[in-house]
Amino acid sequence: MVSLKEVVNDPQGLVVTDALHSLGYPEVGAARVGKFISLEVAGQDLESARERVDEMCRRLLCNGVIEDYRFELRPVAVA
Amino acid sequence: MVSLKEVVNDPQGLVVTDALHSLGYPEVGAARVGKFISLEVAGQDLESARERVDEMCRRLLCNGVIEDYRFELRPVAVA
Amino acid sequence: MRAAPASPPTPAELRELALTELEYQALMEQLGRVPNRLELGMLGALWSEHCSYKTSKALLRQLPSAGERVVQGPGENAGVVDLGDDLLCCFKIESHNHPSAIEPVQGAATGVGGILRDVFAMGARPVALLDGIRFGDLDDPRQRHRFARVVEGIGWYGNCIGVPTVGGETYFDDAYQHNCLVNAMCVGLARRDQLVRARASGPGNPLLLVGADTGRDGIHGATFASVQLDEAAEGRRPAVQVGNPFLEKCLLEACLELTGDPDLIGLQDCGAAGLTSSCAEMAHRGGVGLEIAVDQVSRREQGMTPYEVMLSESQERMVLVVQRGSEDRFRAAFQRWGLHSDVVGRVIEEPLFRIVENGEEVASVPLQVLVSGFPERHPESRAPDIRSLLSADPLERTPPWSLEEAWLRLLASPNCGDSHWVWRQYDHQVGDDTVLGPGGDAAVLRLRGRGDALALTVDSAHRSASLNPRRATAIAVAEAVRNLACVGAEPLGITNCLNFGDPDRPEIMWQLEEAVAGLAEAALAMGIPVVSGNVSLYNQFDGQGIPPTPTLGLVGLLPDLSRRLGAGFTRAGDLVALVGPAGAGISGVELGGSEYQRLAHGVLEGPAPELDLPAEARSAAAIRAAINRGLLSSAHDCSLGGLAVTLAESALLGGIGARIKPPLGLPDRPPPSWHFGLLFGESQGRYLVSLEPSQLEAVRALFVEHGTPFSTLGQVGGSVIAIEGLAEVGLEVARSTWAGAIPERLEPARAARS
Amino acid sequence: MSVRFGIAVFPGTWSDRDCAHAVELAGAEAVPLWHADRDLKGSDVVILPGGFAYGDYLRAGAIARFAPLMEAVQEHAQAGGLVLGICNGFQVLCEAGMLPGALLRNASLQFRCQPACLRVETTQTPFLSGCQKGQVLQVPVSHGEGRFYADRETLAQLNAQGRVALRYCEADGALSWEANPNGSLENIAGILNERGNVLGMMPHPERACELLLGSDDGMQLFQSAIQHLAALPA
Ligand SMILES: Nc1ncnc2c1ncn2[C@@H]1O[C@H](COP(=O)(O)OP(=O)(O)O)[C@@H](O)[C@H]1O
Ligand SMILES: [Mg+2]
Repeated sequence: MVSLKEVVNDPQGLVVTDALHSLGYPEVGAARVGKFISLEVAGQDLESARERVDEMCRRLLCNGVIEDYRFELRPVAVA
Repeated sequence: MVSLKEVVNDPQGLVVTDALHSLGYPEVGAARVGKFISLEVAGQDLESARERVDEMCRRLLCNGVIEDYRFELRPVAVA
Repeated sequence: MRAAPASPPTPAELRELALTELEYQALMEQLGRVPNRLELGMLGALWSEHCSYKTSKALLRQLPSAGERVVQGPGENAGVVDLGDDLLCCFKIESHNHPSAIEPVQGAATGVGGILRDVFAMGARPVALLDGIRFGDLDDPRQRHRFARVVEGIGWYGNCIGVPTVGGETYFDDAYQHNCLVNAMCVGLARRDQLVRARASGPGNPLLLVGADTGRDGIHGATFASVQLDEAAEGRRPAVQVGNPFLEKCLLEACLELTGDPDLIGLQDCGAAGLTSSCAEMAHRGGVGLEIAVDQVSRREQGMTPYEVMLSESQERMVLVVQRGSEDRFRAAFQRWGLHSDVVGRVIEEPLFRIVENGEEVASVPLQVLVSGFPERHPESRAPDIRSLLSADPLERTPPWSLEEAWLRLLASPNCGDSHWVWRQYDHQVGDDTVLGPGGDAAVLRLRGRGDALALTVDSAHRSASLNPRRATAIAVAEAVRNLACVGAEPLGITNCLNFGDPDRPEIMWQLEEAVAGLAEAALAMGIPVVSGNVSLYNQFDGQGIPPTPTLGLVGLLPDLSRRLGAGFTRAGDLVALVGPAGAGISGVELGGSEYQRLAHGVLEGPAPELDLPAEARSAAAIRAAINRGLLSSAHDCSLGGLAVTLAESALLGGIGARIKPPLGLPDRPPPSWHFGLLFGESQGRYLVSLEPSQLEAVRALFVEHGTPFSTLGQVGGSVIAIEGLAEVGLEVARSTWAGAIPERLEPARAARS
Repeated sequence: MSVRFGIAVFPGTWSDRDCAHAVELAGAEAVPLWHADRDLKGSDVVILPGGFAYGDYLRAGAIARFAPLMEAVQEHAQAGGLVLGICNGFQVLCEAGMLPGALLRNASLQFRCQPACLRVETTQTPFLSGCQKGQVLQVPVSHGEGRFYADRETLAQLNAQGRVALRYCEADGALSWEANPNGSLENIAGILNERGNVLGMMPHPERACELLLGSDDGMQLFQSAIQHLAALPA
């Protein structure tokens, strides 16, 4: 999950918020729109996979100037 | 989390996969890029909030022709 | 009343604001007291190089800005020239180099957003965008990334807002590795009665702020743009601004609906230094004061201080002063476009910039001090000792390649090659007026309901600028004039963006002085006023500055649209002719600073190409006359890559070959690179034209009449591009080489597939 | 009485002026329709023009489809009225469910502004009734999200019912991957609803109405519609 930093303007989020309000969802406070990237990562122990993915985020997936990231690992059984 | 359906071609995901491979992450199988939308939803019980958010997803946030969605609710304490 | 007197700022605080000790003294003298932190922050921003032009101001005064058609010279948001029949053309070029280096997509995009606002703030509808972009070598993956992302950002903003990007310039050289250049130009049209000035007047009149809410983004962007990029700067970078072209499109339409309204007094965009500079400048120009109720400004974030609000550079905001009593009408008009606005202040009589928060004064500075109190700087300037480089003879080097190989390598260089990869990502057609888009010498836009048309081009200094900034800048003016002449257009006005390194280094100050002198000389000689511009200094990294890079935007008028011409050959059997001297310089061929020299030898040496400004003016007039009498089939000026690349481009653009003889015979005992100089030398003042054989006598007579050399060299036709006895390449090979120049380097795999 | 084209304006629309220009060149009347109104002002044809309505945020057309004007457009279409969605307008029609499928990001992941050739696949719509089947029209594209997608059944149905209106092709009408500027399934550039009165297309016919600007082939769409309406009993 890559999302714009809190202090960065999120025009997309503003428009989505407005749209939700006008569709009759006044309970929505603020929407922010980011990216959701799913990766399949092959055979490693969880710990080293975590490190590698973190590195991928820093190097490529997330633009540290304006974005923050967060990720979860979920082991998948191989068929 | 809104993501392209499995059957829909995801060129952006392919580019991310290629880029990760060339950066030295051969363990990455396939990357897919979707959207991550965070909403603040005001004061409701969890059940009705879930229904409302599901409706928002169906009506606006996700286009069922090409996308699937999934969401989680997390209660936040109000200051 | 004011609270306890402020304590004097620490040296660290002054450094943070990029204020020198000397400047602080000057400030104290004028103010007569220690400023508080808010006042100091506002002074620091307005006294920054970016806002004040304190280093370049004296130099810029040399530029000729008067002319019959000039309606507005430098000093407003954009320059304005008169197109006749009450139609005005409003244009400006500006840099967004620093932000683009930090975040290429958003930096470039917000650069486009900023220049658009400058134009519609004048009441003009933007009708065209152009861009000048420079990066390091494309073989470096980081440069590829930066380049691709900048193009994406420029395209995104312009495409979203629906203003066509019709031309520009793309250049790559190692010297721009750490400091990419991103210059954006906008051209707009307004009816005379719609022109708005950025002036406040009428004490009691309300000040409206409209558009985006104010956030913490870009605080100190102005000061940031006035210091060089180094590791430390990367650490204290301000939060990058994210552009919102959608909001800007709404702003644009709403503002244009309101121009011409008698109750609209002044309109100004919020650019660098945000509310502080836009409001202070508007008040100062109008000779009045302003009081701003900072608590009335809608914010995007909670807990913002007056300092943050006044200095925020949040994008997509405009301020306007309207007649008292009409504010609700204006607010409703904005509301219709979904735009939020607030009354955030009012005009006052005393020429003060006063900030109040919840009724209490938190800052008060005389506008005189804030806007024009800064001491002008005159840093030392010294010509570097480059005699040995200047006196080197580039023709004495042994060429590494055959003529044919050199020709193909030039066509494969992303600087000479096809830039289609760039501009096919730009919507260059929206508006339905683009008659000639990117890809030729100048873009041509029709003017509705008239027979004439606008012609636009962007050109930068010749590569010899580091050795001879004066000449290289004058060459840029001459080249821009030639580019307009090639479509048949006469220049009306220049806008310019001066991209330089750190002026506190004497050799860079010298470059700046020389370049401005060259610009002034050439503009005077060609009779073109300089109506707007922008200065970007401190394009420096680790002590290394960029080469002097003045970039010019030229706007011209094509008297008869139906006579417009392209750069490509149009039919087999036409004659090919050279207009201008067959050779130039002492030896007759010049390689100093050429693209060939860069590629073949990786050096920059030798004299810059010679330039004869009166001859340039004559030949441009001759070309225009020939085009407007319908005597030519195509016209293309000789620029980067010299005669051989020009010939190849005319052939490739027309999809038809040509065979010419060399314009000069071989001298006795030629130096080793003589032929290379003949084919690839970048001698000035030349055009390659084609014409029907039946027109030959009329054309020859016309050029004789204009005192411009003219010689036929060969004929259009076939599927080979040939310079007899020297080199020839097949049209197909040339095409794939030229077309692949950028894509092959950027996406080799994909280029192969498609 | 001249035919009246209503041209929708959403916040972020930009080819409304170009469409009005084209409509006027075709000899019809153009009236702007404001997104917040439900009023079609007596339009015979509604054009949903190109642009980036609501910034194309979330998905192109996703928010615009909820505009009050769209309710009136739906009713107009249900009553058999003509609707032409161009570029962003096509995206809006898909999002609104008035046309099947969706428009995804170009396969190149880049915005593309370039000339395109379109093969006319059917003349069973008022918008193409003046053309020949198989005719090639030169009409430019300019979009970042124009890759047409529909699931297999929908696609089969579109083909079976003759509802694919236009496909990207070579100058001679041949279909090829090279001629496809965005990676659309089966080179689809434009589709029809079941009745054939709603056409959505990514290319910009309003930019191809004057030889001065490169092509006047786009004029055929506007003129076909005008002739169709003129032939209707009053
Ligand atoms: N960054 C760019 N954006 C838009 N158009 C560009 C860009 N770079 C180059 N072009 C277009 O490509 C063509 C060739 O550019 P250039 O070689 O600089 O022309 P010239 O030598 O005549 O000045 C021009 O029509 C120019 O407008
Ligand atoms: Mg040229």
